Amino acid sequence: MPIVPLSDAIRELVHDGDTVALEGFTHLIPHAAGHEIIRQGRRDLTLIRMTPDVVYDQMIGMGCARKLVFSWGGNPGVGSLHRLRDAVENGWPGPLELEEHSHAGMAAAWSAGASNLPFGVLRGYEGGDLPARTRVARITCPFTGEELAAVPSHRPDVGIVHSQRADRHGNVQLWGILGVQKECLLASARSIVTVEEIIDELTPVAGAIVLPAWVVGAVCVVPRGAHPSYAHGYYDRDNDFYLAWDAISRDRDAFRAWMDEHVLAAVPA
Amino acid sequence: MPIVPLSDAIRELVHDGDTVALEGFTHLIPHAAGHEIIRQGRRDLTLIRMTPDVVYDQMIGMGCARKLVFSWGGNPGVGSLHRLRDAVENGWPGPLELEEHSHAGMAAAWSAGASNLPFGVLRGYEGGDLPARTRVARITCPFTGEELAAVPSHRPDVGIVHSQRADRHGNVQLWGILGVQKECLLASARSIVTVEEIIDELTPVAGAIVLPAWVVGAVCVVPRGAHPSYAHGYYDRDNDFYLAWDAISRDRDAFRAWMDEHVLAAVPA
Amino acid sequence: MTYTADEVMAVEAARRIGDGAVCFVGIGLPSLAANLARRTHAPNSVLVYESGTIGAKPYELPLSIGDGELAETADAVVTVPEMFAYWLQGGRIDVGFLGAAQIDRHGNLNSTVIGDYDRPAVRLPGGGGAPEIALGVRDVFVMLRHSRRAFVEKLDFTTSLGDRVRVVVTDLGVLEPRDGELALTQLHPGVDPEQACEATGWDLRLASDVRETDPPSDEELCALRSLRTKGDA
Amino acid sequence: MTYTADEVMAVEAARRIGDGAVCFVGIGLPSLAANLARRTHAPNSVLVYESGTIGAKPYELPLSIGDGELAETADAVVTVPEMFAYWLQGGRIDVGFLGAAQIDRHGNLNSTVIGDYDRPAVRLPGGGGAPEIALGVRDVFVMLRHSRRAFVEKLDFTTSLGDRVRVVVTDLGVLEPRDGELALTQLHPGVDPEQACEATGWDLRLASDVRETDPPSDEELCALRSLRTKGDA
Repeated sequence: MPIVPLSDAIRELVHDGDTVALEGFTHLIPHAAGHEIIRQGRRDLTLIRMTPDVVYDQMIGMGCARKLVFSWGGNPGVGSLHRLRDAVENGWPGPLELEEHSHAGMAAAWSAGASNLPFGVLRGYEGGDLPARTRVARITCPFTGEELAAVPSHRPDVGIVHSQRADRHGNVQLWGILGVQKECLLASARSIVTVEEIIDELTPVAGAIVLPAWVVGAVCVVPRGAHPSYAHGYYDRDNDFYLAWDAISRDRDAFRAWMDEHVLAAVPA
Repeated sequence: MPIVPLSDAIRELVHDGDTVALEGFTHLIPHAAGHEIIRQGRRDLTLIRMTPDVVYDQMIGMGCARKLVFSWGGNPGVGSLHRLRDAVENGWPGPLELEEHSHAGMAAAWSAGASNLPFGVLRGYEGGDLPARTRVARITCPFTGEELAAVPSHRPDVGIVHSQRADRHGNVQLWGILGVQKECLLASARSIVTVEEIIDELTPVAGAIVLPAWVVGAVCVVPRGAHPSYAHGYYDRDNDFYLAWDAISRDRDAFRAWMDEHVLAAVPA
Repeated sequence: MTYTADEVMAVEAARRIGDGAVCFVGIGLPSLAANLARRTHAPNSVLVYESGTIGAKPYELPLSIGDGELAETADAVVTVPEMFAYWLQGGRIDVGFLGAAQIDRHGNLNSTVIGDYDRPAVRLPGGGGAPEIALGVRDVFVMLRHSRRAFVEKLDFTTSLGDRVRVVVTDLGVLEPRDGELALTQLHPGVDPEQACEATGWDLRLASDVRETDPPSDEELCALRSLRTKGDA
Repeated sequence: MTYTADEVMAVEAARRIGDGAVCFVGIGLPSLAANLARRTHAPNSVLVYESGTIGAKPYELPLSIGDGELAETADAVVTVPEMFAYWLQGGRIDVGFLGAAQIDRHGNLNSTVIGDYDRPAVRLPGGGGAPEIALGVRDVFVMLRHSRRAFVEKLDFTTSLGDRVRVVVTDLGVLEPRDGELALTQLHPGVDPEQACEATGWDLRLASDVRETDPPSDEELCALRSLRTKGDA
């Protein structure tokens, strides 16, 4: 798939009922793609992400999600995600099933997914109440007899990430905090990468990774597509927005009004 | 351990009977460190490396090794390792036990070792005669019932790698073909890094990884310490030497004479 | 100089970080404490953030664990899977900081739910890195404001285990394991033991050698305040 | 133009690489064939070397799989564990090239030992990437000079399985699976069927539609020779 408008990519690649991951660890969170999914009214999605934050709060509050697979669902440095809480605590706008992991478990599940393995192995999920509430199994080392944890790998239908730039062939370059973006993209059956810009040729950048075009589904040019998250080298994290979101999202009506004005009425990228 | 002479590092950290890995995938092979191990007359080593090449041929021919754990033991682009063959085929200068894996198995064993896991999981070792000749087990996915291979992780006593440079604190920087050097170092109880040079401060290099000083054992300054292998950005691979090694190493006497002149009589770094 | 309860928490936690210690830090008070240690007595301590930055040296406190400055000033940036597999699980971290909504007398922590898991009164963010930090680092430091709501007889949910909790720094004092449970070992200046007991939901034992925390020095407070130019939840 | 047996092997293998194919290549003839394809009809084919270089575009043929030029011209360089886990095992490779010391009629390969494993007559380098390449790519291409020593009734050791072997290009012709075993489907110019049968250690079947290989064109030979300025074992 060549370089296409975001609205086309979401329309073609994201379907009702899909398992979808919009990944990002604070950095490069694909907000614009999440907004387009909301605009197109997708329903019954299973959302995967280690650190669901504002964009998942928005998708949940707008009724896109049936289930959330995650390890830490908060507004980083601020507090709660009120739409996520409202869904879990009060079933508004609908019930939200949770599959909850630790970061280490999610990271192992992403690596295993990218590796085409059905499970990942880690030292974890020992004691406490989490193991009884999630999908985890014990596995025995055939050489030492040690017991370890196994988590099912993530294999989403669609993986969506944001990155700094791509070349005209669709080779994607990404740097700064790398998170699990490569794993998310490689573990997914289909993928979308939104980028700040397209350039003629990718030049080397220290700390950068490149995802070749032939493992990338659609590439969509969406300047500031990560805002209020940030794109290292392009713009800073809008910390004020994350702080402001706390008040906007506490109230259902204020939330809907904000979404109407800033997302639903916005022009698709 | 601060920045020390190579001879001190080998004396203190490498003992007879140890399991030792001098890793490198064609690039950055720690030849100088291998030569110092030969000079110091270490015996009964278990050597681990994916691609044992000339320096392991030399160590085996000089009687340092009791066992070799490997996946491809040849002279890349040239042919056989004659000292390795002589040891396996004729027991000269002593018998050499083999534990043979595939590259995928070795890579998984290194990742697992660096991750402090007792085993690695992969799709492999299915059919053929290798599984019966090596350490591998079948493991069942607790979620899907699929059967996969498990390999015991590598946890050497000493891991030795070469890199381009370090700063005065011992932070190590390495770029170009990365191989399994990070995994080797992190999987090992003790470690030695030989470097081309020490600089005041590491500056960013595209594609480079940094191993912080606190996970590195000894750092030793050994310019051209990878020769006849190469150090990306410093000097090229001495392909002529690899071709020449074929003739030198075919004959036991020619081999000994070459080692006497070029290794045993050489001044330690 | 006068100081706040949060400041004495940060200062007291910072003091316990040895020079050269490798610290796995989260955002907020732990990040404040670890950065303070690095600016004062422990210049060689190493800050590792779970976002993948190793040896970060932020000039200002980050609001989030993935702020750009952490990557820019780090010795190395690794992927999140590598961070958890090679670095945390690899056993390379000396000190891990944890916060929580609830703690019990054994140092077990709850950061998952208040109330029943399936019908929670409050859905908290969840464990994040805590379950494996709690088992994978040498020493766990907990930072938590003292209240009966937080220091409870029984957790609503056990997110992480207390086996490696070495110290709990609160805004009233310090708790450390003694004879199998957390006991009060320090009181911050101006706090009396009754206040700490009153703010604890279990029958808090006092160590035989309870001492008063040294008040934050001017040097510590200046270093701390120079860090706090950005938000720190 | 005249040409050598190795050249016709390289040219014939190259022709079978579709444009855009992602090829996992080793050193020697496979590297030659894949680079030739990229220089002629398949400019968008992607060369992946197991040393971790993805999309390498060497100007000269590398002597070893880890030559510096591979990293310098690659779209991406990844670690070896990532290469085998995320890329090969990830199922992202279309074509994998393999060589060997021995092949049987089912395309099973031996690159481990000649003779008994414990007391080998010849200790070969070993499987390297072959066992998982043989099972992890879509199509396996084998390149092997034709001789009774190499094309054997029974392997001394089975290093990799033949399940995905789609074609065997030799210096005499081409073998492809037909009705459960490798049959001769092409003969290079000037080779007669008896020569191929004579050089095969099993009773080689001839496909009903055996055809003659198109001779290497001048364009193919020029492109090939311009690549061969460095050694290529």
